[in-house]
Amino acid sequence: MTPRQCRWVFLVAGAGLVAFYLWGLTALPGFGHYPGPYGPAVLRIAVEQTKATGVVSAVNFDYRGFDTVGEEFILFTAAAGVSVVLRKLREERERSAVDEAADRDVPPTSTAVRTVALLFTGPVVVLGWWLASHAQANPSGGFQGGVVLATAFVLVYLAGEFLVFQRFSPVTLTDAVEAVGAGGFAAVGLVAVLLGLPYLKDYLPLGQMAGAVSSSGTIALISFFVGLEVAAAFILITGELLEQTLLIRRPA
Amino acid sequence: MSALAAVHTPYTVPVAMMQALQVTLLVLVAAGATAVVLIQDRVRQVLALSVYGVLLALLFLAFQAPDVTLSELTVGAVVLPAVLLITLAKVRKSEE
Amino acid sequence: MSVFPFVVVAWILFVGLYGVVTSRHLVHQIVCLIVVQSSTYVLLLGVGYVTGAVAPYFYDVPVHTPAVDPIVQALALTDVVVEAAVTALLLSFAVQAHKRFGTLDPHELVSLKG
Amino acid sequence: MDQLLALAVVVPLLAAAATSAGAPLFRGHRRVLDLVGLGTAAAVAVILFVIMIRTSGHDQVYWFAGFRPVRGIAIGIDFEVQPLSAGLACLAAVLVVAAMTFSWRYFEQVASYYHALMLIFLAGITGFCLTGDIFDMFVWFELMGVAAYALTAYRPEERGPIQGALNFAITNSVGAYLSLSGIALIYGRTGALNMAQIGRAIARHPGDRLVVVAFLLIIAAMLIKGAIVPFHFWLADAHAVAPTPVCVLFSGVMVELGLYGIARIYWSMFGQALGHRAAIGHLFLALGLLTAVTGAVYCLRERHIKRMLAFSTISHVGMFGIGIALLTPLGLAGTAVYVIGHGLIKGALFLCAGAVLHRLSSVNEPYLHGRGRELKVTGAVFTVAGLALAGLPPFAGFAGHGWIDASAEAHGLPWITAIMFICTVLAGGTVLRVAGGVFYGLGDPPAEDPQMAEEASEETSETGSDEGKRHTPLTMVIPPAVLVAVALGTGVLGVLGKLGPAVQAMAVRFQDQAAYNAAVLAGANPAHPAAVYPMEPAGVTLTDLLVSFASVAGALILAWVALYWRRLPVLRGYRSSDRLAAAARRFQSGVVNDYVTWIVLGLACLGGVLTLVVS
Repeated sequence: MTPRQCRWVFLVAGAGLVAFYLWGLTALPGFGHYPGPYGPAVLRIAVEQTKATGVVSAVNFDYRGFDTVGEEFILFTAAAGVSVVLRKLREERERSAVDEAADRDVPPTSTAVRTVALLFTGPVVVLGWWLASHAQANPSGGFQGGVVLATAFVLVYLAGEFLVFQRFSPVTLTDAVEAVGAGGFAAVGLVAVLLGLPYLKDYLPLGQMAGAVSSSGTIALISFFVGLEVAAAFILITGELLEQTLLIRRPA
Repeated sequence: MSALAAVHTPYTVPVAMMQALQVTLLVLVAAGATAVVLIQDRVRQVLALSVYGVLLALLFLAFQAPDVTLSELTVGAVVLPAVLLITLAKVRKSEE
Repeated sequence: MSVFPFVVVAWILFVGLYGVVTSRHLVHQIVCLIVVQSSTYVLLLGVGYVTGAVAPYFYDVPVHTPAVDPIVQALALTDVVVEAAVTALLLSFAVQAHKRFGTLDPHELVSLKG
Repeated sequence: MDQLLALAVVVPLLAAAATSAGAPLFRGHRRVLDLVGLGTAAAVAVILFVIMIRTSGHDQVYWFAGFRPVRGIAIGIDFEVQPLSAGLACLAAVLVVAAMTFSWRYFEQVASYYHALMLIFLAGITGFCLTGDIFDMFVWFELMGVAAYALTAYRPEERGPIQGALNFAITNSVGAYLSLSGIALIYGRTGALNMAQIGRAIARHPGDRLVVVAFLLIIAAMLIKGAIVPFHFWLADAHAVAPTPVCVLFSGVMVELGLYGIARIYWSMFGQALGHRAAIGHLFLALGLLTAVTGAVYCLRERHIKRMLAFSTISHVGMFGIGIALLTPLGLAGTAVYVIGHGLIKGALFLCAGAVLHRLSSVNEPYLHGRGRELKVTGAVFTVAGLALAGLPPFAGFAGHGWIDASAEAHGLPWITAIMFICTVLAGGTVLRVAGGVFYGLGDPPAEDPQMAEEASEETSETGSDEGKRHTPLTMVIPPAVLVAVALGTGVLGVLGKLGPAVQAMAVRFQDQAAYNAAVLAGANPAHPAAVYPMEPAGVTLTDLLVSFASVAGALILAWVALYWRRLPVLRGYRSSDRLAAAARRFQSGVVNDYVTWIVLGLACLGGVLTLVVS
């Protein structure tokens, strides 16, 4: 099909499909009238059962924890795929990361950006860590914390040179951390099997105080591993793409 | 309409106010999506995507989903646009 | 108001797919794919919303206060991770495609057909 | 509660994480990685086989983290395992073992992620097959997809793999997002994600238009993954360029998983709500027929061996679709056995193509003409596999194909037999044409369409330098032979009548929504599941034998004609038509924008037809 034909066929067919979709959507029980019963059933028991006041985290890491195992491995696989696809190929050469004025790809970092970025790095690391470790209480968790942690590393890149970024996050180490994060989550669940319980069953003693880090059993532990995995995956992905942009050159 | 009535809690924002907020954000999100698709300049499109991410995050906040808001802000509004910009920097060279 | 959010969902899906079909640049196309996926977040959170209810967090709100559905929020979180993962992978393909083909126009990224 | 159910998914995931975490330690010790990968895949195969045996009496349900349903409301995620689902996953594990053995000497330098990606792919397949939760199904589907995209682009130094991976990833992602929309829709109606619970909830309100829309959207991803025409375009692009060991999994089991997904979703959720209408079956019959014929025709005119095998897969998937769309136990049982037979045989064919690529650095049929004479064992295996694909008894495909035919005839659809016969002859004949030309030098040296030859020669060796290519390593010869042998063994069991009643009983259970519901939500196992259609005899009749020998003969004649057509008086003046080739290229254009347009068009049409059928 030519692009023109493509567009016209789509406009007709797409309108038909969306009309069909809307026909179904308008049969939903109206916005704001979620009928349940899944949500209410979980809301009724979650805080009591898991000692986590953030029910979304309880769902993510406990009731539907098995989904999250798959989800972490999706991210793990994507990071692995990015490193496979962007690996340095035999005919490609790598140029030095030192800024060569003649073939400059990025404008030089200004002092202002450098200072602000450096100033932010510390707090961002702390924030990421806090988010990753408070899954059970607040709207936070390993995923958000991990992404924020990864952002801290990108700030290091903004503040200085790519080489510093690389020194802070060497690929083999990031790789290993990522695998430990994803595998750690799966292994936490496996311990339950070794104890004769169903996979991912929360086997740690629950505390009395709902919402405290130490009270929510495996949720905090899983959230920690997810944080590791997510941070490492995003650092790997960003690092591989940055390496392509800054270092890898076509064969001479 | 469903038989279920709207619930009320001591923490409920007045329903009319909440609805006005939600409708406004929904309109903005729809416009944002359209803009992201129609903008042809790559870098501007990525910036539009970042704004769209922020709008979505605000909408999710109005949908009482702070957890998703946080994820959408970090991923949709910051990390993905950043990764997209890095990619564009890589592929831009020979196009110019 | 009872269907308006779902109309917006359908619209986002439509423009997103329109973008994927008409795009002449792979990175543009990938961004449009992100838009397609964003319609699913709005739909998920839309179906789980309860008018007047609080967010499902009971740190400073008494337990058993009526709250919106936490399940769809967990699903939307998973969805966001999937989006990030697929986009990263597609972008790495785009980088290699640009090296091999010298262009990112999907109409010219053709090596095998027929 | 059988812990093996969880282990079948968790073991490969943990092994993948371990190989990746330990990558620095294994540098230079590739054999350690190979052994870990092989051992894990073999362990998963054994686990799944044991599960299949243990579930032969009754279904097994596993609630993760022990969250059992409370008053009929599922609050956790479950695995609901029946022998058919465990069997399909087991086939995948066996093919992974074969593929990993094959790659022992295949990739010259394997980046450490190869094993991790293969194991994650396997874990995704297993989770997808065993799960009883619709969103969980989506998660494993995506995991499988992401691993598959990465594996397709495993050789990014060439153009083909990158383009194939892009088309694969974009089309399948669009499908996945549509599926997710459907899941959200059905969740908005039922407030449930457990398939049994959803099925029970929607069965109470027949004629709900939301259910129709959700059904089509949810199966959209499966239709695309299952390469049903017109959602199939990505398949040939991806299968032709992925590393050969990966193709084994793509063609042997991944495409079939799309159909499995549709069947599982239909019989656990939507069957009762949609009223088990014959019209829905007919709609899918039509899609299956279209797919079978399209695949067979494209297969016949293809000269790139891996692409030819990919089109043959499309043709067979169409036939599987027909078997499922009959909605009968015998049709489903036949499809199950046919899928196993086809998966093993197609795996063997791809591995043979890989051996050819390794030795001769090409998969271009005209170029290879007569050059494969030295590859005696590979040639023999390829030929036998071609005969099996054409329906030779007693390979497993023969029994499965026969049962589908029998069930179609019992329901007054004898013309289905005729069309399936033709497609089998076309697909089998093409493979035999390649076998004759490449391995035995039969036929006239071809003078071919230059453009197609150029396209076919784009494929370069996957194994790197030419050193050590003077012979084919045993690790590349034995796996395809073993796969063919297993297909033969399964088929013998089928012909002896050992398989028929058992598989049909499994199919009856698969199709009994009430029993599925009871097993998941009440933990009960009804002893006598109710068949939607009555059981049918699954023996091998003389007619079956005659028909299959006729199709083998037809395939041989077709191959002979294709090799020697220039000498035939009727065809002497024939030139392959440029207009025909151009038309074929217009559809299979390689442009992902077109493919997505086809998907939208196809779904819009299906939506319209479904609307008419149900309302």
